[in-house]
Amino acid sequence: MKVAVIQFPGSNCDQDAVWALRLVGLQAELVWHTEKSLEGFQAVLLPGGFSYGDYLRAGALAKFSPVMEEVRRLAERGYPVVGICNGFQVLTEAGLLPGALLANTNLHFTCKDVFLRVERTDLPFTNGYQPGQVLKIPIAHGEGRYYADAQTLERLEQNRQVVFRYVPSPSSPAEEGGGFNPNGSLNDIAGIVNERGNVLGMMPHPERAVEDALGSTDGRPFFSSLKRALGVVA
Amino acid sequence: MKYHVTLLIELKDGILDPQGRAVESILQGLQFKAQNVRVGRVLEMEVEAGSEAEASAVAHNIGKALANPVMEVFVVEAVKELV
Amino acid sequence: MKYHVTLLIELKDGILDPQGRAVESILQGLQFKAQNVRVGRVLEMEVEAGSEAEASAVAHNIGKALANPVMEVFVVEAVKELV
Amino acid sequence: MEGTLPPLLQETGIPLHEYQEIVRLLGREPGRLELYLFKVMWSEHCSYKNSRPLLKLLPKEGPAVLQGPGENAGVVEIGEGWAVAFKIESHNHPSAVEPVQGAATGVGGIIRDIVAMGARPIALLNSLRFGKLEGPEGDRTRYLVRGVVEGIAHYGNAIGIPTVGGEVYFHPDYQENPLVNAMCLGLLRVEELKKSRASLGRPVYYVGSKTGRDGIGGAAFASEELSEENESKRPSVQVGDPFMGKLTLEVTLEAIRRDLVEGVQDMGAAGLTSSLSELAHKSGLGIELNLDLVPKREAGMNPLELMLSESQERMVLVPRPGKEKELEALAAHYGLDAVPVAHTIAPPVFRVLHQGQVVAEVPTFALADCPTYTREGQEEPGLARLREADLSALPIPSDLQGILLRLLASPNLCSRAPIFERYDHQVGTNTVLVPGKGDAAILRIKGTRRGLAVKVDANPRYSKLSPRLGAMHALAEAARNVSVVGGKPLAYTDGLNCGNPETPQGYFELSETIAGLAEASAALGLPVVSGNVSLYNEGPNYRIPPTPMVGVVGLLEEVERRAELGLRKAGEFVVLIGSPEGHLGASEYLWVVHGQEAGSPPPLDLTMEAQAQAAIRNLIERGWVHTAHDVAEGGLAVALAEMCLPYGLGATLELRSHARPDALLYGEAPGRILFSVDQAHLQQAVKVLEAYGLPHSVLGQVGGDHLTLLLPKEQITWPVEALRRAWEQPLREVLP
Ligand SMILES: Nc1ncnc2c1ncn2[C@@H]1O[C@H](COP(=O)(O)OP(=O)(O)O)[C@@H](O)[C@H]1O
Ligand SMILES: [Mg+2]
Repeated sequence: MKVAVIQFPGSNCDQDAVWALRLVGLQAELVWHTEKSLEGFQAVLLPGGFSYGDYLRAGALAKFSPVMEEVRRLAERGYPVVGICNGFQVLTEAGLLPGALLANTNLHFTCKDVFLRVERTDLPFTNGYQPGQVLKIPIAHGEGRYYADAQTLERLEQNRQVVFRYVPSPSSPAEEGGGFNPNGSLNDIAGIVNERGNVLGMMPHPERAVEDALGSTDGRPFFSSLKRALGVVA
Repeated sequence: MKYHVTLLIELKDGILDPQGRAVESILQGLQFKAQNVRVGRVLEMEVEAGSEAEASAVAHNIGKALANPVMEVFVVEAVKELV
Repeated sequence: MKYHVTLLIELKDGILDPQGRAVESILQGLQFKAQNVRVGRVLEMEVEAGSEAEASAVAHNIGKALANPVMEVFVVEAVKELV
Repeated sequence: MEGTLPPLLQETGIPLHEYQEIVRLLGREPGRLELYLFKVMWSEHCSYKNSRPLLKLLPKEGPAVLQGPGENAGVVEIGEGWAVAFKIESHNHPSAVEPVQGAATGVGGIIRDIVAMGARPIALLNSLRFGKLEGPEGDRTRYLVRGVVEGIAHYGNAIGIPTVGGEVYFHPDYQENPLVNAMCLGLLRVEELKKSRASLGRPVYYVGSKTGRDGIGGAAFASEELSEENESKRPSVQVGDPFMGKLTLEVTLEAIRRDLVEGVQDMGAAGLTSSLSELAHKSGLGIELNLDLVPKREAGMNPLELMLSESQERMVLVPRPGKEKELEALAAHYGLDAVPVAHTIAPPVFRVLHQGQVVAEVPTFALADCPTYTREGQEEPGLARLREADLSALPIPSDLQGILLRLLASPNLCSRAPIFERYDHQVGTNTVLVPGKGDAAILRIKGTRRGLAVKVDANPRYSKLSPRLGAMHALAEAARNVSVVGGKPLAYTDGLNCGNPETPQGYFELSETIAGLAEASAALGLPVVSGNVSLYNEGPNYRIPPTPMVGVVGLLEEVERRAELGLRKAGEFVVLIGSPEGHLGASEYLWVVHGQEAGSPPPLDLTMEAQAQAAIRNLIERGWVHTAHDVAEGGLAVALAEMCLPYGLGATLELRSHARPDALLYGEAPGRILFSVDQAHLQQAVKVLEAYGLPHSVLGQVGGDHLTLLLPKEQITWPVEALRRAWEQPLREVLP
């Protein structure tokens, strides 16, 4: 069972994603964006970074990469597809996930730990979490404000497509009142999934929270969930 | 023939534009009476086309390819033949 | 009276425009015959002024305040009275 | 040609005696283009003509040093076949002109120096100096801070190298002349070390961005004073393109990994001129460059523009015989230009062709052999008096408690989070001690148990009042910061930012700074492996304080054995290495509370300093100590407050001394380290300190949510929350 980690020109969390996938015992390989086939891969991960320098708009130019046709095909066939940070931006730009990611309301790149609540644990990406579990995971982005029009938002909520939501730090509820939402995302959305439940995008970086040395291991179940879903025996 | 094209890509009305707000507060701080500031992108480029109408159509297609319909609109602001 | 102002702020000629370069290569990959792509900012806003000429002058001063003279130029693209 | 000489000399600004030297080296009069090649290569920036004789004083050798100064970056071995390459570089003048792009291209430039050694960059740091935040000058300072921080973030974040540390100072003497120095650290396998070399007859490839009219004459410009008359000489602004930077980096490193290249050189200051002439010179060869082949962004560029352009994101690669096509294919894969614009030749000359004509031909040694200058220095009159000022009559303020809040809220001591939150400090997933958590950053090395600690430091107040002692403090403090997280300092890089060396004061400050560094290097056993000199940071009405930004790199054999600065466990004991009394001279307290910059920086006993650092490393290595912090600006009270902030945990501590209470709380002194240790290891830890012959005191215990200090005659208490509020806000207002 092999996960394809797509490398766009300007991706820079590609190696980190491979490291995290391998840490939980998954096979992972880098795939250059001009590849037209993902034959032999059972899942796809679009990593963080600045594809095409994030010029014009984060993720806007990567959607034209040849590999994206194939990513779309796998998504349609129900294979797990994950977009982290820039990968999430690419998935929305490519129309594989609804909505869009706009400039943070603070207008600058923000790198820090945030807290997320897991809203669903019946997905190939979250089966290792407890419902309502609060995770400490870092963000690092300048354009992470999730936006969708009112109907889309309502549909997302009704279908339980919001998977991760920003919440206040359990230790300092003082942030109540919105300070915990780092970018102004509507409904405090940090990550969503498509209707079918196989394409997930999230702004925080679970691959940066997979070892004690990195300050949190809360991202690790994200990858081990995927491993379980792909049926790899540990 | 070559045409110079100016394309504007802007946020849809109603979508929060923090950059516009930031510019607005700077301008108001400088005593300018500016309101409802919105910040978008302008693309200038040269395109090859057989006629102005064709150049317009090309510009239109480029706008479609580059703007994100979820939150943006685009306007072909100008198409001028280059000599 | 209120005027709607469109202001373009663009990089000076000769200054490297990495965004324009990246967009250009994507457009060419999509078979668009686009060249010399330059990406700038467009600002739309409303200003108070007694006349169109005055609104133009205000827009001009705003351009001066916002453009970075070391790298950018600005153009007052349009000034329209609002009803 | 002869007739045009006087105006040409005027135009290039080359002094007559240097011109005569050029004529002597050439055996003829140079042409205009040739003269410009000399102008940039003989600029201070490229030739170090005022600093080279002084830099010779610095110790450069050590058992671990694989590459000392002279290449694009220094390289130090760290075991298991790994080495680390690092260097610091200034981008002061470009950042003053255009802060965002100036800082961004500074970051891009230092990254390419590291890549040129064959190392994958793993960390960035920066050292920044700005003027005043208060008063009417504050607006410009805020504009610069915002721009510089944005530029660093823009480039570092996008290229995907974590910015893990740095330092920022505000001081009125930088009002007209901010400093922006960037440091980069890269990791390489020892066998992949690359140099700027080529063998005879090899094609020399130009890889990366196309050449435009960017920063024409930038290298020469950087060596001139910024003044109004200079306005017209300003080059067109260089724009950084981290996206191209990333592609260029990947192509270069992959070419090295696949062993396609024999030599690598970045194209930095003075572009083609410097990169190619140095490559040839270091190889003992000549080089022939065909300008018609250079990839160009703009039409109609003339030879002078092409030779002097400082367009960013360009590298020079020399393929191994037979690997040319593979190199071209590799670059094409990433969509980059890779063109053999030149080839090495036997006669040691730099020959430039344009449209079939030789437009310049000069001996490579002549370009490299700029005359050097040794001058007479003289200390700024009046400075000695200021330094010897008697501070014993200084009134002792009644509100000793409030002073801590003022110090924590002062621009030089308050929280840096508003800055470092804008930098991606984690990409690469190696940063195990992130900004704000420790005195130095720590990066683990995947696949090993090792880690690297790194920090850059310089105290302008100390250096202003005593350039020599200030430089010694800079090295001692940077090393101390590395030691208190558990790293054993290996070597350092130095960015020397000074005034005009052609004035007696400027030269004095430069030479004293280097002398101080040399003395501290020898005493601490730390060689310098790379560095940068930025002179002429001076104008008609100002001169910056000498600012030696010292970047120390240290090794942790076991990255798990490390310390951070926050107190984490109630009940632990807090121990101070060194004396509780500090000095008021040149202190932050003296400036913030008494509005004075006077007195001497504290004396520095380098033997004790080395012992203190060895002792804390020993305690961390044994696994007894997990929290340690050095006592720096603001003294003991500020250091203790900083230890309470990360986890909101207080402490009750007793300072036993009969010194004046302000010196006790806020005085400064080197060699002082605070750490916490649990009861089980307290006695053993104290024994270790005794074995090192170090003065020390057990101050008290961690606990509660207040910091309480018991002085001989009074007791002062602060809620940790109040300390935090004072400390967190000030820079948020600059960077909201
Ligand atoms: N202050 C210094 N201390 C030690 N080495 C220095 C210093 N300044 C410059 N060097 C060394 O001199 C060499 C030339 O520096 P520089 O011209 O800045 O290199 P580059 O052009 O690659 O940036 C480098 O090896 C550099 O590390
Ligand atoms: Mg170099």
